Formats: sequence, C-alpha cells, structure tokens
Amino acid sequence: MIEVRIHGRGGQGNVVAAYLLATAAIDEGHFGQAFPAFGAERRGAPVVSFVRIAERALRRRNQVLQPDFLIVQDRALLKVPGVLDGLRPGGGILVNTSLDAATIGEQVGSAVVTLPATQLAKTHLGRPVPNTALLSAFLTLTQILPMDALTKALEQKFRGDILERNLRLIEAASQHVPAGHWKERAHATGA
Amino acid sequence: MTELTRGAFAHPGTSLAFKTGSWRVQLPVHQHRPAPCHNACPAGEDAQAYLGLLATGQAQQAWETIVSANPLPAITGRVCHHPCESACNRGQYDEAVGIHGVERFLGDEAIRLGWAYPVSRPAADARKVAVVGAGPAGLSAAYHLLRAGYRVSLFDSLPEAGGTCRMAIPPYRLPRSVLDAEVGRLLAAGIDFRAQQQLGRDLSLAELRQDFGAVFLAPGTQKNREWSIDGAVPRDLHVGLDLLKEWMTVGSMIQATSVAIIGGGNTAVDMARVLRRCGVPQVHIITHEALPGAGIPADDAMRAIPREIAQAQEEGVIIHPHRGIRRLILRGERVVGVEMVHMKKLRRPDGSVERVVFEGTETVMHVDQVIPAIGQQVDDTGLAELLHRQAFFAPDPQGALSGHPGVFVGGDARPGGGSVSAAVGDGRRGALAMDRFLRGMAAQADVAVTAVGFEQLNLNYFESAPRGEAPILPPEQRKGQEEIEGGLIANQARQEAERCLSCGNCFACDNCWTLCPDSAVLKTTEQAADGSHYVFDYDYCKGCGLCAKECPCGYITMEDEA
Amino acid sequence: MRQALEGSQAIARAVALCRPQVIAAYPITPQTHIVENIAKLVADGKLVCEYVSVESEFSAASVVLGAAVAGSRTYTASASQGILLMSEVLFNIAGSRVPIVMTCANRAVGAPLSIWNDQQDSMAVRDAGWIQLYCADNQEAVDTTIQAYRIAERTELPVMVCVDGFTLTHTLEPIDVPSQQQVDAFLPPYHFARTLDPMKPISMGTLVSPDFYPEARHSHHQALLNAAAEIVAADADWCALTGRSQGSLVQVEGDADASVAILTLGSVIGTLADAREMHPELGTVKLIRLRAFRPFPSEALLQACAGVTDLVVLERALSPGGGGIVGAEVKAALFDMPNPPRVHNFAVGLGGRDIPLDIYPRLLQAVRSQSPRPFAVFDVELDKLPAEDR
Amino acid sequence: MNTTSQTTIPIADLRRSQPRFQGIESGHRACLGCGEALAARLVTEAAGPDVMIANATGCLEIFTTPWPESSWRLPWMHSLFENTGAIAAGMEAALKAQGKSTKVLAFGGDGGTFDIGFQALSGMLERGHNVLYVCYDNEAYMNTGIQRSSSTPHAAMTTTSPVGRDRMGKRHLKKDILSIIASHHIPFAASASVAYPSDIRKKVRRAMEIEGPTFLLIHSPCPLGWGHDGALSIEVARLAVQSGLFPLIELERGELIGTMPLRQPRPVTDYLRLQQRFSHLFKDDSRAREELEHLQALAERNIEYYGLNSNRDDPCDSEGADTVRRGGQRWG
Repeated sequence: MIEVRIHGRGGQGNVVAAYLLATAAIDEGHFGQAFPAFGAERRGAPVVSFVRIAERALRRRNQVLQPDFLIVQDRALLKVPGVLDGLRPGGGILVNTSLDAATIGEQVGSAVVTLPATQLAKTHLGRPVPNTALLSAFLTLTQILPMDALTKALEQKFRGDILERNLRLIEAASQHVPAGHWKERAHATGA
Repeated sequence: MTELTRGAFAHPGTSLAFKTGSWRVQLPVHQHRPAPCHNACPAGEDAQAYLGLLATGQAQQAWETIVSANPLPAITGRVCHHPCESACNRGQYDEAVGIHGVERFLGDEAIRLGWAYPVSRPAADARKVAVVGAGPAGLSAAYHLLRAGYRVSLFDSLPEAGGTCRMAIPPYRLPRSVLDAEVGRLLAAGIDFRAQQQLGRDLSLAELRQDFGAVFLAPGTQKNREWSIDGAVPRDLHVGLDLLKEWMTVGSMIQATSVAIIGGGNTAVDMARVLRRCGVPQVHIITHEALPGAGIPADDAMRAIPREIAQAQEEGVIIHPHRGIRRLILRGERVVGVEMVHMKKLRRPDGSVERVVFEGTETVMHVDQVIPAIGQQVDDTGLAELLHRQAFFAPDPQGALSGHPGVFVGGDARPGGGSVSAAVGDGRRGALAMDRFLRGMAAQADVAVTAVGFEQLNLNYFESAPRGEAPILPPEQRKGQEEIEGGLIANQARQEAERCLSCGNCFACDNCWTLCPDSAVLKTTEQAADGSHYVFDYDYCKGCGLCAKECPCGYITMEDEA
Repeated sequence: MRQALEGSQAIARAVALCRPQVIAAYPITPQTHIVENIAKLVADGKLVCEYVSVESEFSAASVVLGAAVAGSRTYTASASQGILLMSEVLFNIAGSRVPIVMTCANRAVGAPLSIWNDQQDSMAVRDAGWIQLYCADNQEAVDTTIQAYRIAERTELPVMVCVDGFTLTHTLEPIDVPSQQQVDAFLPPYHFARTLDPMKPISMGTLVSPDFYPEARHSHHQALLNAAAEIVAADADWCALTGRSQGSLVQVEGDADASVAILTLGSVIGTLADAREMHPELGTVKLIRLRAFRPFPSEALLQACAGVTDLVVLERALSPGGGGIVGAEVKAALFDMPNPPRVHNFAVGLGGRDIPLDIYPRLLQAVRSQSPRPFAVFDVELDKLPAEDR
Repeated sequence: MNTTSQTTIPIADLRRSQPRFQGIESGHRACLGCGEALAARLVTEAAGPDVMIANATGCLEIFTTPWPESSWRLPWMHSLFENTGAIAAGMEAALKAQGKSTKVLAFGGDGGTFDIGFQALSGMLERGHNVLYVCYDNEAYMNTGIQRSSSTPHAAMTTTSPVGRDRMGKRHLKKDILSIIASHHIPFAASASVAYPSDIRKKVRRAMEIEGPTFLLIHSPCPLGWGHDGALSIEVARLAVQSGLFPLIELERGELIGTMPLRQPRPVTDYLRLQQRFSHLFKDDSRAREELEHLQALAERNIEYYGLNSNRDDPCDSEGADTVRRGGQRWG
C-alpha cells in the first residue's frame, strides 16, 4: 500500500489531484481511496488530501498520518507547521517550485524533487493550476501507474481544449523529473 | 370494535355519524308571514305572491293568484289608491314596488289574452244565492260564491253591471272598454246577472230570502247626504255625484266660471277635474283635510287618491286644504261667493279628534257655483226593515247582519267603505261567510297576523333599483275621456315584480343554503312542504342562527328548542 | 463494473437508479455533494424527476411527505442541524406511515459548530419512528439505498440511510454500480396503498383521541419490529441478484469463538478490521456492526454476543448527562442473556476527530486493564479542559 | 307555522342529491356560526372534486378530522402547523411527475400562514408550484384559545394581547400579508370575505384556472375569538369590508387589478361594536377614543390607498355580486 498526502491551498485542486490519482489506480485495476482532510477552509487556506493505493480492498478510513510520499503544491506550504510530519523514512517529497531540489533540500532536509508546476501550468493551461503537472511528475518518479492511466483519468474529467492542454502539460511535466527515481521506494511499500 | 387504520386515516364524509344537532338550543324554522302589502290590501290580494310568479315568468298564474282574491284587477289596478304601495317595505329602502302597475298589467293581459277565470260552472242542483248590487262588492261576492260552487243570481237596478265604477269614476281614470271587458268576462264566467231589478220596486227582500239560500246586499250609497251652511243652500244646488253621473251617462255639465267643490274625497277631485275638462276656468276644492304627503297622518289627509289629487292640481284645480266654509255669500238664492276659514283637526289628550276653527282667518272667495261632494248614504228603499233609519248598515266584520240570518252586507253600504278595493274585499269576505252559513258552520273571523317589518329583512342583499313608471298624459293633453295613466309594458312589469323584496316568503335565493357553515340546509325545489325551497337537516343544524339573520326576506325565525 | 466514484456521487447514482419522481433537498455540509450530483443528473436529463429546491430542510421533508402521499417515490438527504430542523416532520412522516427514503450524511450537531462527522444527528431522531440503517462503506451506501426503497415501500415506514459524513460521502473509492435492469428487477414501481386520490378520497393526519393513541403507537412500534424481516429479506434478495450482501441486521466478522468483541455502527468498522489484521498478537476479536439500529436487532445481537465476555461498544454520539446511546441500548438487550458480557462503552471520533488504527490496541488494552466503566469519551484529552470540566 | 321541515324522500337521500359539490360534510365540530367552516366549504365547492388538499394544523383540521371521522370528501392531508406550503408543493410536484392535472389546494389559518408557516409558503410561491393557497384569516390563534398572531388587528384583545392598565389590546398592526405574498410576483393574489360568497367563488375559479401559485386570503369571523353571536358572522364580516378595514382586492403579478368598491363606507365603530375583542374601545377613556380614531384612520387609509370609495357599481351590482335573486340565480 502506498499512502500519499497532498498539501495545497483551497482552490488549487487539491482534492481533484487526490481523486485523479486514486481514479487512475482504480481504473488500472488496483484498489484506491482518496479523501480530503475535510475543513471549512476557504480559497487560499492550506488544505490536505490523502490517497491510498493498494492491491487489496482498503477498509481503513483514518487519515494518512505516515505518508510514503508528500506532494506539496507550493513551496510556501513547507513553512506551514505539520506539512512534513510523519513522512516515512526514505519517503519522497515532490514540491512545486521553480527552485532546484538542492535549495529546497536544505530547507526540508530530505529526498526532495522539485517541479516548476505553476510555470508549466501557466505555459500550457494559461492558468496557475499545478495539480495535474505534479501528478504527472509523481507517476514519472514512482512509475506505480502508467502515464496512460492519468491520461484516462483526465479524460473522464475534462473535455476538449482543456483536456488537450492538460495532456500537453503532463507530458511536459514528466520531462522535468527523473523517471523511476522513486520507483524502488514505491515498490518497497508493497504497491 | 372500531379498528385503527394505518396512520389513522379516515374515510370520506364519515363525520355524518356525528349528529351535531344535539348541540342546538335554538332551531331555525321557516315561517311564512304576510308581507305588509298583503296586510294592507283591502281586497286581500297577496301582492308578494303574484309579484313572485310574474318575476319568474308565470304571468297567468300571477293573474290567477290575484283573482283568487280580487276578480277585478284591471279595474282596481287603475282606480285603487293602492295602500299596498304605502305599506311596501321597499319604500323604506328606495322606492315602493309599483304594485298597482303590475296588477293593472296582469288584469289587462288577462283581457287581452282571454285568460279564463279559474272557476267551473255550478252544478244544476247547486244551491242558489242572491247578490244585490253589481258594483265591485257585489261582483266580488258573486264571483267568490261561484268559486265556492253556488248558483249565483246578481241583481242590479241599472241596465249594466259595474256600480260606482260605471257611475262615478270618470273614463279618463277607468276607460269604459276596460270596465266592460273585465265585468263582462266575470259575468260570463257563470253569474246569472239580472239587470234593472230594483229592490223595493221589482223585487223584495222577502222574496229573495225565500228563493235563495242567502243574500248578499251591496246596494251602495245612492242617497245624497243633506248639506247646508247654517241652513242656507243655494237654489240651484247641484250635488257632486249627481253631476258626475250625468256627465258620464249623457255628457252634460253645468256652466260656470268659478266653482267651489266642498269635500276631500275622490268624488270631489273627480268632479273638479271633469269641470276643468268641461271648460270651467276656476275650479276650487275646499276641504277640511290636509294634502296627503310625508308626515301627514292618514286620518288627517284628503281621502282622495294622492296621485289623483296631484293630477288634478296639474290640470289647474286649486285646492284649499284645512279650510272650512263659514258662510255662503248669496245674492238672492244664487251663490256669489264663500267665506272660508282656516281649520284643523287637533287631537285631544284622550286621542279623539276635534275640528278647531281659527278665528280671524276668514277669507272670501267669489264663486258662482258651490258643489258639495261630501258623500252619500244608503237609500233605504226596500231595505227599511234592515236599516232602521241609519245612514249605513252595521254588519259584523264578515258582513253578517245581526238579527237577519242569511243576509250579508258589504261595499259602500257599510260604514268606512268608499273604495273599490275595500268593496271587493267585502264581497270576498261576505261570500266566505255565506258559504259557512250555508254549510251550517259558525262564522270565522279573519286572523290578523303581523306583517314582516322592514327591520326583519336583510337589505344587504338587494340592489337599489328605480321604480318603473308608466307613461302619463301631459296635463295639456288631458281632454275628454282619454285615459291619463298608461300601463307598464311587459318588461317593465316583470322588472317591477323583480323589485319585490318577498317579505316573509322564501324566494329561493339560496342564502341559507349557501351560508350554512354546517351544510344543514338542504335544497329541494320539489320536496319542501312548507313553501320554502329548502329543508333544515336538524340532525346537523347547530342552531347558530346565521340563516335566519341572513335570510333577506325574514322567512326564517329562530325558536327555542322544546 | 467497479468505478472510481466519490461516495456522494455513488449515492446519487443509486438514488437515480431507483427512479424517484420527486426529490427535495436543502444543501448542508457534508450532504451537499449528493444533492449536487443528483441535480446534475436531472440537469443532464439522466434522471427525469421533479427536483424541488426547497428553502429549508423542514420543507424538504415536508415536500417529500406531500409527494409520497400524492403517489410518487421520493428522496431527500440532510445532515446535522438539517436533520434536527426536519425532526418534527420526521416524526410526522413515520407516524403517518409513509414510505420515504432519505440519506443522513452523519455530522455532529452544534453548538459548538462542527461540520465534521459523528452520528449525533441521526441518534437525536432515533425515536422518530424511522428505520435507521448505518453503512460501513460507500458500496453499502449504494446497495442499502436501493434496498431501503423496497423496505420502505413494503413496510410503509420511512428509512434513513446513515452514511458517515466526509468519511464516506467525500471519499473516492471503487464502487460497483448496479445496472438499471438489476434495480428494476429488485424494486417494483412505487405503490402506496393510501395514495391520495380524488376518486377515492381519504383524510390523512387526523386527530386521534386517548382512546386510540396508545394503539396507534403500539402499531407503529410493532411495524418497526416487523420491518426487521423485510430488512433481512431485502439484503438476501439483493445478494441473490448482485452477489453482494451488506450484512442484514447485524454484521459479524472475525473469530466466532472470540471472547472479546467490538461493536460499532457505520464506517469505523473498516479501520478496526484493518487494525485487527495488523495485530494478530492481540488475540481473537470479533467485530460486530449494527447495520440496523431501528428496528433494534436484539435477537441478532444476542446471537452475535454468544461467548463474548468483554464487549466494547463504540459510540459516535452521546447523550450528555446519560452516556452512550448505543451502549445503553446494547446493555438493555444483553440483560436477557444468562451470562452477559462486560460492556465497555466509549464514544470515539466525535466531531470528526480522526479514529486512527492504533485505537484498536488501545481499546483492547483498556478492556484488559480495567473493569468496565459506565461510559467514557475514549480519546478525550482532559488537559485541554479547565479543571472543573475534566 | 311549520316547526319541522317535511320532505317526502329521506333526508339522507336529499343530502346526497344536492345540486352542488360538497367538499366538506356535516357533522364537523366547528363552533356555531364558524366563519372558517363556511369559507372552507365555499372554497371546496367552487374548486370542485379534482383537487387535493394540504391542511395546516388549526381549527379547520381539528374540527373536521377527529379520527375515525372525517368531514372531507376530498383527498386531504394534515401534516404540521408550519409546513403546509411545502406539503402542497410536494403534492404538486408528485402530481406533475405523474402527469396528473389534479389541482393542489393548501389551507391554513392566519397563524399557519402569516407566522409559523410563512417560510414554507414563501418557498412554495417562489418556486412557482401550481397550488392555490387559501388562508382562512380569523386574526388570531383560535385553535389554542385566542392568542394574538401577526394578523390580529391593532387594538384587538386576545389572551396574549390583553387589555390592562398599560395596554389597549394588541399594540402592533395587522401584517399586510397580501402585499408580501404579491411581492413574490405570483400570477394572482386576492382577499375575500365569507360575507361575499359569490366573490369567493369567482376568485377561487379564477385561481383554479391559473397554472401557477395563487393565494386567497379569506376573512373568516370566529364567534368565539372575536366575541360575537354566531348568527352575526356574516354581518361582522360584511362590516369589516364595508368599513374599509378589510379591503377586498385582487392583485396580478403584484399589481392591483380589482377592488370591491364601497359606495358608502360604514364607520369602523359599526364593525367594532359587534365584537367583544374591541369592547374596551367603547369605554369612556381617552386612550380608547384614540384607538378608535386610529382604527378609523387605518380604514380610511385603505379606502384611499386602494381607491375603494368610488361611484363605480357597488358590490351588489358588480360581477361576483352577492345580490340575491329569485331561484338562486346568483349561482347560475
């Protein structure tokens, strides 16, 4: 089972990201579960969502306290207390930033991969919505699901031009991170 | 055992099992009460009843309803002073219903369309009765006796029936064609009319009493009352009624330039109007009474019909009300003037009325004729044994003459008479009394039932509507014998009938049916046996009294539960 | 076929499969996604029905009541304050014996204001006379919603399908959505014997005097007791049709001979099941889930508790000043057993407090280390309170 | 004189053959002279058999349906005090979904309409349900024993607006519900009075023909609550109209399109004097006189605002007239 925690802000599509990832997994024949850490937050406030992917039915419904991976939808969130809490030893952190991994790594002291997802989103979508770029990068890094699974998940959610733009975005994002960099870690969790 | 339904639902209309009538302490009842027009009619017509029939398009039934009391509606519709209209409750709302116009319309319609009187010819072996005098009282008595199944012989001293109507009422008020038609139709209904049979000359009372089971005497008043001023009379004195009769039978009239007529009754007014028609320039009526009008008590007003008085004034007749003649001014034996004085009837503390002459109010008026029109009395020829030198007979209210079983009297020959409709009423009552007499039954007094008052009606439900008026001849065209007042046309008559408030009678307005919160009033045109169109379902009537309060006609009253 | 669906979305699809003719709802977190999804199905023409956007939950319940008696299958959903605002109507619906299905997206009841999950809302109206079924996961929410219509319409009782707010309603997971053919085969068209009809008019909602009121109440009580058989039959028939059983009245998993058992309602069962697998060293434990809370499944509960010496009853609500609502009812039911288990009654996860996996060992430790206490809020942190409130 | 009504056929048969639709049967337990019972009877009569009724808690509900009895011959449901608008909305939605043309009527008193049920009513109107909502306005909570409502007129005495040293009955004004209702921009809203049954009938028929929400406010005297003889219920209602205190008006989409004109407005004292609830206004007291003047001013304001005082045909002449005609022709 892989447990992922996604940190973002209200309005960034944090829950959508979690749902897309779990949907991709379920459509690939895995078991998946995604849910937000529900809050009454408004646009801009820090929010959290969770994804579990497993090979057997998931029954637990508690929050992901010890994620294997963290996806952080903007760098400023790293300063929010608790964002990095509970990351399993050897776990990976994917951060949306235009800074390089080394710079961020100094800040968080762990295995960090960075992706200029907002920039990429602005380029390809015309809007600063980084979530699909980050998912693409995450799948590229872990290779737990083929990129095609994300494509299909996006096809369920989007149509037309916006779908095309998203597909170009995830293609571009996947080029930005080292493929299979977290593959070993992902497989070690039993996914 | 009642079984609970799922969710406690109930079936439709099951509340009928609960008889809310047990809550009642008062119950509504339908109570027919006379309308004031009915009580006021001397002839006994129930105007409310026939107005209702005409309003629903049943003209012939309406006429039949009239003739069940008065067989002469075309006549009374013209000449009656219609106290019904004075009594009409609608008069307190806007204007009284024009009842006489409807009566006249129906009478004329009957003549025009030949509606038969609802009587059948008497059986050959039916008992015989005699009626003396073919004026309105005698005609009425004969008709009602015919209705009761008797063979009726009607005697009159004149060649034609009609009595006062023929002799004293000018044709401009009652065209002869109408009189002839109505009287003729009535006689043709089965009355054995024997003309030119004068009592004391051609037949005797004793013979009549011998040949007939009962006798109704309606001889009228054929004898002039004595008249003088302090014993003085002009040599060429003419009496009003005689002049009238003469004018109507031979068309002659005295010549004069200024005439004073003494009296306040119909004869005085008719006399005055005829004189005007005959070209007399100045015609005065001098009367003790007041001009009728608002606030004038009935016993102080001129007895002539108010509309006739008004028409007379329109025609130039000058009326001097509250005046008496103090003195005749004579030159030789001819009159050249009268001295008048103001006078009034004043009520004494004990209620009686006294004529008071006011000194210092004397005035003199030059006239060349003085015509008394102060009334007649019964001519006792052939009747002396019954009259005992009295001016009038004194029968009981039903017309029976005390001490003379089988003899009944009515019309002008009894005191207080003087109107055609009263005479018609006398005839009807007399006929009923004769019938009871012949059947060996005790006489039955009329039961006086109080009429429905204005305050017992609910006027919220009536629209204000102007009274329909018949055309009237302008004064300048009133010449000769042409009838002055026209009749209502059919639409007008029906509209007038619809103005009737139906006092004391159900006219099926649906108010009680519509307004009962308990649906305890059921509508049934055919099934209600009490004259209404509704029945109370006392199983559910809670006795709230709403129906009684909202009945427009005062037909529902609340009574305490027994 | 399994699809990735958010719980609310899955419930909306299940509702649509039941072909309701009138839907009335007022939005409240966390029920909103359900009614939004239904509104979208209606907007897209995928569900043909009258969707009445009422001005309050009170009217939502009233509209479906009016519609149901007028002959239409109905649906509504609410949560928390919304359920309480409905409560007068809920009693009225049940007392009128009208078949209505609603989803309660369980949420705490303020004050203090909380939008998060517990079951205080449905527990507060447990006496309204509705059938209450609590779901463990979203698949069960789907299947139970469909079963609920059949149960409601056969028993002429309203059914409240209780689904933990957020925990289920906002969780995306794989769902096997039944086909329309399956649902049509299972659920006949709506029929309500007392449908208001101008051709056969009846009066509903009458005044009942003391002469009959106790009988009316008894009848309602008896109807709920009798409904247990319909709940069992609905699940059995559904299982025959789809291969999925959702646990009838009481669902039991784990070793039948276990002397320790944990009893819950709703979605927390899944977390406990995973934790139990993770901790075989803690011995055999039986997990008991009350799927039906009304009617209260006393008989099935007693069977499930056979051989149990320690029974942990977990509450997602409480009766302040009284204690555990479920605990009290369970204890009352166990009173008839010859050797009833000791009952350890805890409230957990109030107001959305996460129920972590380690609650399992902690609960078992508590059972072993102490004699039963009447009732406690399990994860309460007393040092957050002023001294007098601890 | 007849003291019993005689028929030649059984009265039960006669009852069954009445030439009108009978929506509410006899045997209900309304007080003597109940205006509400009458109004509901008139409304159902005019609305006809193809209707379904949602009825709020209140006198009408209580007195018509003490189980196992019901006075209704129509499909009828009582749910609660405050949800009638919503129950009716639900019925309407269901009938619409089933493609049925049965019209839904909602009945409530002034408490269930002006006050506690106002929200559900407003929602129903806003959503455009095809429902005729009829409010039987007897101007207080009569079912619970005469407590004031927001419909209770100014200065009226109720058990919760009593008269005492410091008070002359209700301090506040009667809520202008019709204006509020009309502000929902509904196709038809009107006031009516039991004193004018033809007018009620006309307005009900009109509402029945409209596809959409309509509202009828019927002034329905309560002999118990107003303190008048039950026989005077109609008289009192009529005077309320004729004094201008209860104007009969019609509104379409919020615009005034018709009124019952008053040719000769009656002084409000004619109306008030008949009712115990205003008896304190006839004491020799300067505050009482002031309140009488106040009520007269309110009536005059209505007359002026709605243009009631006119020389147009008076109510007796106009369409919907309650002029009686021989043979019940006004119902023709």
